[in-house]
Amino acid sequence: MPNKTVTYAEAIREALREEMRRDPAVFLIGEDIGVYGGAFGVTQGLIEEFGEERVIDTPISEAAIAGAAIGASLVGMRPVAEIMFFDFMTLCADQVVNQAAKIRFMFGGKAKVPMVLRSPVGSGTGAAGHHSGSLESWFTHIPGLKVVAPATPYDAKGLLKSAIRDDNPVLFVEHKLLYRTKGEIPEEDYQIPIGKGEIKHQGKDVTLIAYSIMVPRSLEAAKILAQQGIEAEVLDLRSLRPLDEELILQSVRKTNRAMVIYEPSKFGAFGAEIAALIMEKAFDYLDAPVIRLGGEEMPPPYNPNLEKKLVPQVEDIVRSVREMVI
Amino acid sequence: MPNKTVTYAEAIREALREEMRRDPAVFLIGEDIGVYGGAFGVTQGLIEEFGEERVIDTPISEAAIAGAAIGASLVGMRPVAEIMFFDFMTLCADQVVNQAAKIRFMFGGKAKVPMVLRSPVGSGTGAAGHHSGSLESWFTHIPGLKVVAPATPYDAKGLLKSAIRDDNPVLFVEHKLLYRTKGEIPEEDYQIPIGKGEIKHQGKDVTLIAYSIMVPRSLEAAKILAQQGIEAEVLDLRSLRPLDEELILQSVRKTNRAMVIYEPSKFGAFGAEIAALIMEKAFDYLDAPVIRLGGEEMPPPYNPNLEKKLVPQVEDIVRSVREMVI
Amino acid sequence: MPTLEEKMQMFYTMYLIRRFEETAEELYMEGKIWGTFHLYIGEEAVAVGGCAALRPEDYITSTHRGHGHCIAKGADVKRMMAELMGKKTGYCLGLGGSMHIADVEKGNLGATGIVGSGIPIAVGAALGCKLMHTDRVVLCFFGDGAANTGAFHEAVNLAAVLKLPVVFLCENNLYAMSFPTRKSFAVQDIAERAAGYGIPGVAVDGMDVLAVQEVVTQAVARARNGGGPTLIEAKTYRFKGHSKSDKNVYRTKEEIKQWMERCPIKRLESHLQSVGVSASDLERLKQKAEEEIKEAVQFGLTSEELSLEEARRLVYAE
Amino acid sequence: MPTLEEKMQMFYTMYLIRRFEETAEELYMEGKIWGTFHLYIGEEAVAVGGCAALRPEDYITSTHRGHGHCIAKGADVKRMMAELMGKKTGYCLGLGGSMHIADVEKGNLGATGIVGSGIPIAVGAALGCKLMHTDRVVLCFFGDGAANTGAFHEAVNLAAVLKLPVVFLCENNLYAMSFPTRKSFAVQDIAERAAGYGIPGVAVDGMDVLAVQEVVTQAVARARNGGGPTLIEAKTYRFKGHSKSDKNVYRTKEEIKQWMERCPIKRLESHLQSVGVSASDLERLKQKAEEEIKEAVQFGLTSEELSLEEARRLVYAE
Ligand SMILES: Cc1ncc(C[n+]2csc(CCOP(=O)(O)OP(=O)(O)O)c2C)c(N)n1
Ligand SMILES: Cc1ncc(C[n+]2csc(CCOP(=O)(O)OP(=O)(O)O)c2C)c(N)n1
Ligand SMILES: [Mg+2]
Ligand SMILES: [Mg+2]
Repeated sequence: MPNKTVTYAEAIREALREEMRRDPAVFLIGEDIGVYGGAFGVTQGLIEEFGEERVIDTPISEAAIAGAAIGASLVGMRPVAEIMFFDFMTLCADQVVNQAAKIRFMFGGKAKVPMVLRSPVGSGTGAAGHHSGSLESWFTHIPGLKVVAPATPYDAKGLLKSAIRDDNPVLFVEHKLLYRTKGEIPEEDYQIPIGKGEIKHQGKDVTLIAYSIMVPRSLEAAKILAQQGIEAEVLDLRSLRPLDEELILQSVRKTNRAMVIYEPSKFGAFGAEIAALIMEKAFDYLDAPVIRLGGEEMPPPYNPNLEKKLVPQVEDIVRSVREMVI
Repeated sequence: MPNKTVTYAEAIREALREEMRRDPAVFLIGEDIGVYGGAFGVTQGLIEEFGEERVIDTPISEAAIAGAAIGASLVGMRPVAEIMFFDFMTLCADQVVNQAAKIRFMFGGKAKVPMVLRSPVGSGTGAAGHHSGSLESWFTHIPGLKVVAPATPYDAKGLLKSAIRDDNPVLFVEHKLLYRTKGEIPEEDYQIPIGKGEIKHQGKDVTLIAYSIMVPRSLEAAKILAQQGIEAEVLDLRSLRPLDEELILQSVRKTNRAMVIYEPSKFGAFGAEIAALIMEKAFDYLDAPVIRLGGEEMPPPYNPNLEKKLVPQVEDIVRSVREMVI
Repeated sequence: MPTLEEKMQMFYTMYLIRRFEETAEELYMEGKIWGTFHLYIGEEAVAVGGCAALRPEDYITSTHRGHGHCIAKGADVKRMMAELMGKKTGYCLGLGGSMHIADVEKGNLGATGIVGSGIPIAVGAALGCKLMHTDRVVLCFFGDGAANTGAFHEAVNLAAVLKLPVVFLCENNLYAMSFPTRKSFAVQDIAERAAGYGIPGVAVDGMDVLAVQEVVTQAVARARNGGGPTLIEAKTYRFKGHSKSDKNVYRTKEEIKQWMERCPIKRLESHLQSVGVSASDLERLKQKAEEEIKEAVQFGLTSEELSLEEARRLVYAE
Repeated sequence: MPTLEEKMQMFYTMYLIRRFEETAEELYMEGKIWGTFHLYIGEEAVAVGGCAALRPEDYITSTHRGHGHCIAKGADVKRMMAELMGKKTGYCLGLGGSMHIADVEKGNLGATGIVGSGIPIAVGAALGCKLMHTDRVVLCFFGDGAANTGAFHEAVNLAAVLKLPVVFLCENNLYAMSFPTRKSFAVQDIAERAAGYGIPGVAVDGMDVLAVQEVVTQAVARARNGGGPTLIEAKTYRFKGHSKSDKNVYRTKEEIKQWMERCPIKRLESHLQSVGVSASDLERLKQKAEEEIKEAVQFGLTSEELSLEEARRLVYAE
């Protein structure tokens, strides 16, 4: 099968385009996703192909965007809503948590909410406190939601297709710094199942568990560590809820050491779930405590030097692994 | 010093009353907190003493309530806002997370937001999916916020006083099933420092780490376990952010076993932070993995038998501890 | 104008709602229903007049005070009663209870415990109806309190600019819990807000089922023909407390009494008698309703409960 | 009516804002400023006219497009420029950047990156002013886009029912990012929304600083005297793209050109000349502004950055 190279943003756009062509129930809704093409250009060109009816620009009304997606999905549509920055998920949190996630259960299984909510997390663009947040941990805590956070164009496209075809509300977490990264994808239709992680790099000395932007950083770190004689295995979770427990445990049983690497502030983040889980289910295999390398306990600062120190960088990963292993 | 017996709700009311008498900058804002006295009667009688100016009923506008508290605190007031049910925190999440928590930092330390947000969590009242939630974990993840969750009338009063006098935004987590529980408090003014936990019951075999409603349940379980020859230490966190790390570690170093007990759905909750922390900092003291006993992975069901099974009950704690220790 | 038969049907439904709730209240006292619920008693004309303006395939969204909406949209009181009793045979298998009853088959997209949160969902359903090129309409019920939520504003505006087939029906019963509309609004009529969204606004006597039916019918026709949303405010009153824990300290006995004299059921009854319906015909309808309710109670009491295992399987769709 | 001296001051401030931003844009191109920012160029009359109606002890809340508000309320351009450069000498010590500049001392309660989120805060500040029995007023700036957020609705209504001393000043520049007001509103004037809250609404030419100053003065007087809030809509236009990454595909060159011809600075300049101010006097003011900006750049460039340790200590107050 012939492959092609695309960016992460293009991969997402392709998934949207192909799913919209395949299924007339799929439509897009969000702010500035039409002629503007989305704040990060992800939806560029789609309004030209599908028209204003299926690529719906809205006023600045995040709660209404999410609610509209929920309502439309209740009557048979498959909306893909965009929340321009993940920081704004706080504005539609009620609709997502109390409605999208609970409706099916509260209604005794008599309704479904097949919607996708796409939103970019992450710092590194100099946008400071209100446009650099990573609140994905919040949503991993909500029964009824699925949460995925792909790291590569290949996974992004495949996971978005699965998300659109899933009958549950799926939060699709993108990362701003990944949009322009490139990777290969096949020409044909494919899906990545939600709930499956992937070993992106084999190793035997320590398992680096990451998702989204921290996957390429961990791979980078693994390369450097390899030169120093440390063989790190890099596990990409891809899906945060449901979680691929078995893959994590398998890897840890092999390496006996794990480090969880993530961008959100360390305290109270989803990374703690991974660490706690490994302890609960693979305690006897652990040669050392599972270490968490997370973000600083502060809002994203504007100053670019501080901003860089906010979240784990390649050199931080290398240093922490060395401290752990040696 | 003479003591008196009050309910948890009365203890909160006393703290509010005394602080309002002490400091004219303190005022209350929320829905139905005036003549109605609050959905759970906590603010009963306060409008009679302090008038409509300092006990402000609002329309159903959670974002405006939180925003109004923030704005008032910026110009020198010390608002105590009530969000009627914790489920509705999703409606003011933006104001709390992006404004209250970040303003000080984003403004380079040139402003402060001395406000308190009180809100009740918890199931057990038959109120089903939208009025039984426990989303405190979310807010423990936010730098700039403090989060406290007292379990007794004594702690509730003392912590609320500290919260009101604190120059940071403090989330004060109450539990519906605690409102009518009773306990002793002194007649004089006192405070409980934010950030300090307490050993509520000494033991040597295992540390039960709890907060809010799970403290009385753990104490109840400890009594039963004692009869069975297991001496459980019950540690009440009281404050979730900042966390009393030292107290936790001390206890675990002594008992070598820990269980974290909480009401929110187990996955991705704050309890994972405690477990991960213990592993990171007391790994060599652990005889067994830290176990988490959390809520079911489902929205709160209406049926009372299912509702009871949603969250850990005394017998669940007893059973889990026995499984762990024996 | 509704036919006599249709009016008789409205009477029956209003009476059924009333008796359903009175019975539920008794069962609550007996401990057969728990938690809390919000009685619609006094407001029946709004639900019944509103739903009478719809086709069966149209949708509604409901509120925490939703029994009336649900019955008016055609629900089976047996399954509703079973739901209030937390039984597996209930609309939500006992998982939702009063505040979350939905009857998706009959077009009721559900009650909600979060005030205002149904409004964006109604708008989304209307968007779905439009995108699917159906001519279905969504009737969105909400209270005066809900009209002050951010969700109301965002959703009504979105519907207005997209010209969606939705009718916003505000049940202004003068209070949001204890907070009176005279304190929560600085305007006389909530319907005045419509102008700010560029849509029509109408206030109507919510104690008059025929008046409600008429204005909703017009708004529904407008919506169905692509004319976009309308905001209707029905002035009404709840005869009972806000919820089961309300001590009613915020309103006077006189006020309650005055409104109870305007009971929408008595009003329609008088009207029917004035156009020649016999007392015995009305009595027969009432008897039929009593029977239905009795059966419903029996059905609920003898039904089983869901197991935890079954509940767990309902969190996610396959 | 402002005195000639006051008008000269307004001219100076508008010109200073314009030059501040033009300079910031150049520095951005040179990589001395990064991230993104939102230029106010074209809208200066709104900030300057609005703030000219205030006393020094009054408050404002600002937006993501906040440079103009900040300067108009009396900020020091040195510390603003340092902030854009991320320096320790900036208003926020380099932690906030363009989108979060606050100058609490001068009464600017801060810009915000979350559209609409400043409105409830303005209302809260007004509540605080009232509770403290001061006669301070809060002027709340926000955009047309913000008028469609739930926060707007909840906050304006709360201010209306509590009769708080706040003036809502909507800067309608015809677009929220790429979304035109003709698509986001089904009404002609945003000011029409005021009626739904029971407060006065006024639309004003936002390219005319004197007109803005006049209507805001009236609204401020009303607020100060306990008359409650007013909603003012200033019709204006941004000459530049929405942010640094905007390709301007959603508006025509003609439209931009037409509005640029209505430049508020040129307009006031003509007015001043028509009342006898000499070209050289105006030139002198401009020169002074140039000097100030030059100094500001120098100040920013030579300032230091905050350390991580220092930043950490700013998350919580002691
Ligand atoms: C967002 C939210 N805030 C507060 C509540 C608590 N609450 C439940 S019903 C109610 C009053 C609702 O008033 P209204 O919309 O007028 O409906 P009514 O009860 O009068 O039918 C309140 C405040 C809630 N359920 N949701
Ligand atoms: C809640 C929220 N949604 C979306 C955005 C992204 N965004 C930033 S500015 C903007 C447009 C704001 O429009 P308006 O209020 O008219 O202000 P203007 O930029 O025109 O001055 C948008 C959509 C945001 N910052 N906040
Ligand atoms: Mg009401
Ligand atoms: Mg605008």
